[in-house]
Amino acid sequence: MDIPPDKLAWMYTTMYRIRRFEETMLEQTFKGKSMGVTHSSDGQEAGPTGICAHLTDKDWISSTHRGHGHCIAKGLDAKRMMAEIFGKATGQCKGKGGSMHIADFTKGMLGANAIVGAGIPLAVGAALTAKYKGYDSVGVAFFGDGANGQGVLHESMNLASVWKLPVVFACENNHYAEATPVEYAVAVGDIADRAQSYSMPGVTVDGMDAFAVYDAAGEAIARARRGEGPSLIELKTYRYHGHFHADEPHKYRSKEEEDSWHARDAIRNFETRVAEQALMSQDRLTAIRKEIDQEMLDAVEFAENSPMPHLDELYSDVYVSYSNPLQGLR
Amino acid sequence: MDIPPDKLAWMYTTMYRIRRFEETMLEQTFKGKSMGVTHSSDGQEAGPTGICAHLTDKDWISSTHRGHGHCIAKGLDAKRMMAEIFGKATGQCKGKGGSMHIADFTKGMLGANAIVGAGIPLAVGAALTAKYKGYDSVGVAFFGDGANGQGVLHESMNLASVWKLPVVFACENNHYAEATPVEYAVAVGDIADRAQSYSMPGVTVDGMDAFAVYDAAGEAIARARRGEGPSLIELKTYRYHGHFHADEPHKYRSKEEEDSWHARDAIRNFETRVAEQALMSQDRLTAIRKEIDQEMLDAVEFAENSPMPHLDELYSDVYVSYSNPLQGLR
Amino acid sequence: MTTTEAPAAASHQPLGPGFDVPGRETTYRETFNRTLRDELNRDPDVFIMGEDIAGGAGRTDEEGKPLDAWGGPFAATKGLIQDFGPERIRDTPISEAGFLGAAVGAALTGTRPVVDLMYFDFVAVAFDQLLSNAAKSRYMFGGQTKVPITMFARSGGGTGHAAQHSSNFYSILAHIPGLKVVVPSDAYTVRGLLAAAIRDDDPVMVCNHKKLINTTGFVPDQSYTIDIGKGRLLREGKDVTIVGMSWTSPVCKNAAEQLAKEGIDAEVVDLLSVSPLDEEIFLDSVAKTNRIVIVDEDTPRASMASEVAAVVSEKAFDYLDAPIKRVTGPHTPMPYNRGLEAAFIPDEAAVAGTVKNLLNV
Amino acid sequence: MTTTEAPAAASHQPLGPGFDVPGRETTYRETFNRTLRDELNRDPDVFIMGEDIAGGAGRTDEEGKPLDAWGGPFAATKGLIQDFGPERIRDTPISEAGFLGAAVGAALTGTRPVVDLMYFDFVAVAFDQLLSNAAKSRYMFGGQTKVPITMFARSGGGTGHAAQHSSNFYSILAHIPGLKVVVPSDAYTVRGLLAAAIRDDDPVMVCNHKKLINTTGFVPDQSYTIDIGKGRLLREGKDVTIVGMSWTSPVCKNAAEQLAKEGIDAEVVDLLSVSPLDEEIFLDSVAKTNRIVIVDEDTPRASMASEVAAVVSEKAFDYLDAPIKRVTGPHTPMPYNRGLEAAFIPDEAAVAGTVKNLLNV
Ligand SMILES: Cc1ncc(C[n+]2csc(CCOP(=O)(O)OP(=O)(O)O)c2C)c(N)n1
Ligand SMILES: Cc1ncc(C[n+]2csc(CCOP(=O)(O)OP(=O)(O)O)c2C)c(N)n1
Ligand SMILES: [Mg+2]
Ligand SMILES: [Mg+2]
Repeated sequence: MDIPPDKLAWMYTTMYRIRRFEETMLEQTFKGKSMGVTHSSDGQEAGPTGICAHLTDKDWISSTHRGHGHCIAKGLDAKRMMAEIFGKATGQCKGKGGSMHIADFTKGMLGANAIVGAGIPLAVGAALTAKYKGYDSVGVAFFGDGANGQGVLHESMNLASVWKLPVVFACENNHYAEATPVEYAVAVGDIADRAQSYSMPGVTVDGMDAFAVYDAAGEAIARARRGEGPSLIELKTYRYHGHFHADEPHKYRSKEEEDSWHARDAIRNFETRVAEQALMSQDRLTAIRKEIDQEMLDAVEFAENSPMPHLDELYSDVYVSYSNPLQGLR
Repeated sequence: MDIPPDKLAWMYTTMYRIRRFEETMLEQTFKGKSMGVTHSSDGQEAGPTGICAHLTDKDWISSTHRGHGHCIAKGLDAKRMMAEIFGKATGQCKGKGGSMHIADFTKGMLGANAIVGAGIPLAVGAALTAKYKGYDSVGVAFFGDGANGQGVLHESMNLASVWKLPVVFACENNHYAEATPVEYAVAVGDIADRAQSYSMPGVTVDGMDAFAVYDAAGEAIARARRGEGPSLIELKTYRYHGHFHADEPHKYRSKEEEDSWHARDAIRNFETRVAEQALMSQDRLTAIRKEIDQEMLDAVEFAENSPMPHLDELYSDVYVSYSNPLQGLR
Repeated sequence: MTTTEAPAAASHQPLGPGFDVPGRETTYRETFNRTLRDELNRDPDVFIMGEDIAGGAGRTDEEGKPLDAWGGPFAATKGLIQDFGPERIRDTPISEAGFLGAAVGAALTGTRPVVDLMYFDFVAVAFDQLLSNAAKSRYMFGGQTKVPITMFARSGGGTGHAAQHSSNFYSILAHIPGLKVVVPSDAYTVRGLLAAAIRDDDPVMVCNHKKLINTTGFVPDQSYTIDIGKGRLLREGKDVTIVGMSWTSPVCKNAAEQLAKEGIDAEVVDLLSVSPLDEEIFLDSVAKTNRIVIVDEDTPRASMASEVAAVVSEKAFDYLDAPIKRVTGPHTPMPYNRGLEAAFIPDEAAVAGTVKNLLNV
Repeated sequence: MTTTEAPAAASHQPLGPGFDVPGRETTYRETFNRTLRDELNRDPDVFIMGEDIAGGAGRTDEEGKPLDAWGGPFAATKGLIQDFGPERIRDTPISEAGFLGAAVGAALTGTRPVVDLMYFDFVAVAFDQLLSNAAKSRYMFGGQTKVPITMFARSGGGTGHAAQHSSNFYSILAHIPGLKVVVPSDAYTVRGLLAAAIRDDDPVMVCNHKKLINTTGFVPDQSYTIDIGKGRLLREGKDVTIVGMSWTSPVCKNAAEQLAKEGIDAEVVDLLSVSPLDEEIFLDSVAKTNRIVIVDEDTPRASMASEVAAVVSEKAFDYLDAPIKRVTGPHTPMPYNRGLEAAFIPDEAAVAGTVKNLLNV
């Protein structure tokens, strides 16, 4: 597919924003600014970007513990994301969710989810809303290779197919679940092959190539919008860092393996391609990078200077219909 | 495969025993003798029979709410099964389990299971014991077409494949889960095709033909015993009665459909085949039937005349290490 | 005020048995079905999903209407597909986690799903979706969203369904912040509570005890709701408070009537909701009677009976003249045999006996 | 005798802090690992399964040994695969229901699986297998079989893991007949209870509070077990009984020491097991002190705090001089922000304050 110039710029901005957000976030985590574990998605930028390029705020995504990239690609504000990780009142979830629960319902982002696989049926449900209400919205479920072990994925794909729902199952196969290689845990050649068990199209895509992802996602999403039902896309990709901030990945994967993926870096790939095909100027790329670099400084500053939530926040937001009294049972 | 004469007789005996057990059981249920719901498996005799023909007491099976046929094929005593359904102290589970929980651990029968899909991983675990202990035992998980909706099936097949366990997944596709047709709920052409998602062989078999089942099961079980891992067998079959004793199946399926399956009745099929190929004499068949008819009369008499469990049984068997005191919290 | 109590909003329950409004004796079963119908008519965002809630899904009967082959578990949804069609009455594959999760996703995005989980035991299959998504989304996302889903399922023993089809663990659900759990005890209350649940913006579980489903009671013609988090008095009395919930509420009422013949004047509280919990109603009662017996069919440890006892022992301690008594099932799974099953479930004799022991008569 | 109490077998716990036996200060983490090692050595039927309990499964390190790339969640299984090999240290795909079910099947057929469920929250994903198969098989099959499996998982807050990784719902598990649930509170007790769990023929859940894992305490060199169902006194006192469990036990102990400085002599009970529950130890204590405060990090409704209160209000009512107090987390999910999280978890100040209120000082 031809990608319109605006969209191209958006894609570069988005990938670079994800990259820089994750780098900044890790840096801040190591400085002790995060209040909990963080999972960086850097290396995996092309997937969420190529997919969300086809979505608007009226479409919905569900996500995982490694959700920052999905959030950014869905248009969330880096400031409020960073503030959330810092546990601040200005955070996306008032500091009550943290890195693993960032959500923005105004953007159709149904939340990162820290239970592996548990976010998947939420996207199916969003697609059900779309169908039920006659919207042309779609739902996209992001999940990792490790989530392929979970029964709820199977149930979600079967249900989506039975009800012919407008949903895309986007498996980010970064080849590891914690330290467990996908070849060990997932008893099939290509994950995309499992699509046939649900009579839906399945395709394996180079997850380091935003153009390839854009094409595959475009087809799947168009199909969903046409009312033809769900699809499965497997994105072969790689996380550049450890499973979580303190993980040392060299205990289970080699430097050579890492290098081979870095050699196919999604952002560099994209830069080369737009240069070769004269799709974007170097100046434009540089300007975007500069802008994002500043955005990250601003995000950290915003997060840093934001207030902590009031202690009363402990008790609010449990129910819609009543507030929880203050003091627990003490 | 050639079936040895003894095995042939066993198969006929078993199928006929299942048929007569279910007929008798339903009759007794309608007389009010069962203390709960019962699910008849008549019509489906060839599956459990053709599979269990390859098993001994050292092999293990797990089962479902529709488990009587599995029990009988695995060698359980009709008397104690009937007594269990009658809720008697002499029942297989002392009257504490009922129709949906008949088990006999001395026969490798790990129990009927009333949660759809929940029995499946038990057979995987049994296969793990076999592998761990170096036995040449296998585990067989029986489940229905409806259980294909459940995630735990997916998890079990994936796990069995990852660990290369000696287990056979035996799906009895009787075309309905309660009133829901398999075509509605299972989003794949043939259920057996899902095997490829787990890199295991999958085969669809005529579940009304004990010979065909015998062949397919023989291969899968031999493969398991050779240490080559799991297989999936789909048995296309039909339940002659409603989902449970009080269900009226004509609300969701036609007389013609029923007739077409009755025309392929597993027992009649078998009789014709052994007659045509002169494998068993009419006299032998008649003698077997007579014996089983009497066995069922005996089973009912046994169940009828057995005592109720002592009320203290309410509190026993919760833990191995201590008995529960008598009176609850009253 | 306690942690978990709803604000003391005025409770409007002007209708019901004893009230002078048009109505008729109706079965719980029929009332449930009618309430679903009312709510489907009332709000186009409401739809129902579950296994065999129509059955034979996607096919049509001789008149070309959607086939209603099963009528739903316990006939709850009987006939609905014919009037509301397969988009609003959605048969699911057997996959409780998947379809409950989908219901949560639908609720997060603007609809109001009602989920039939069939037997209460099957909540366990979908437990993570209930706990981690339905109950927690609002809080962990900082109040950005709501999860207006209603779940219902049949609980309890008494029908020979044995260990895996007789669960009653509403205490497990009441333990979970973010969920609401109601335990209607007759046709009148299931109508008001189910309607309230469907209109509520929080996730609510409605527990339908199997032994209640065929009971009959007075039900007003016009639609009404009962406040979630409010109990009711089934009988006023001064000698002892007896607390029931779900099936044990009529058991307590009958026991109290028996006791009345023996000169013991018991007050009977029907909890109706276990989360939020109407602490006031039983605390007020104990302040009057100075004695309490709590009757819960569920197993005892960390049960709703325990919770009521804990609340009373903290907040009405000074009124208590005697130990707090729990009458519950034993710490065992549900047995199959009818006699054992009957011995499991608290009955009138057990309740009356406990009360008499407590009063030393 | 109560429903749920183990028979009053003599409890042999001759070893431990204060006892004159060889031993050393060891972390909880290291002690846990060592206990697994002991039990693997002791019984060839014992094996361990879980996600990334080795990691990088099936590959070998430079010396040709199985690769121990992850060392297990919280280093519980660190190094084990190198000594016991991949048949006994089995990495699983992420499929808690499937592999817990497989463990139950393995236990039913003659082995003794130990299952690492990683975070306590993930119990929810496998809940049906735990409830319907692990806990019920023995009963519903009439005592024909046993289910000797041990599960362990990390519970509780305090580490910024937020709503979906900080669960503490041992009360939900204690509610389930057929399961046993232990809540060790230090390195010494986790050794004895984990060993006892693995040797027990019933399914046992071992709850490891995250905040305990890096604590250090005296641990005897020789192997020992602690009876499941027995609590211990952490401090003797006469003015008030404070009951703790898991992480709140050291909190209670510290609070008691603070209170001692203010002239209040508190007795501290550490439950150690929540099912079976050692009722005697806290009933005896209340008989002496006439006052009780129960401290539970979990959310309050139908919690273990409620259960202890209910038992006391029934069986030690005549000894009580004051209301029973619960100090628990609030009825909310666990928040992420450190300050909110700290406010959620009962601390020494909250315990001491509650005790002083109760004593009117
Ligand atoms: C139900 C559940 N089990 C286990 C975990 C612990 N866990 C968190 S992330 C993870 C690995 C997930 O791997 P994958 O799906 O490939 O995602 P990735 O981390 O590679 O993005 C595991 C096991 C969890 N959070 N939830
Ligand atoms: C988890 C769960 N969900 C729903 C049910 C109710 N139920 C019992 S049997 C059944 C249909 C099962 O269909 P299938 O697997 O095809 O087996 P069959 O009855 O045809 O033998 C259903 C939905 C259940 N027992 N367990
Ligand atoms: Mg991965
Ligand atoms: Mg079927």
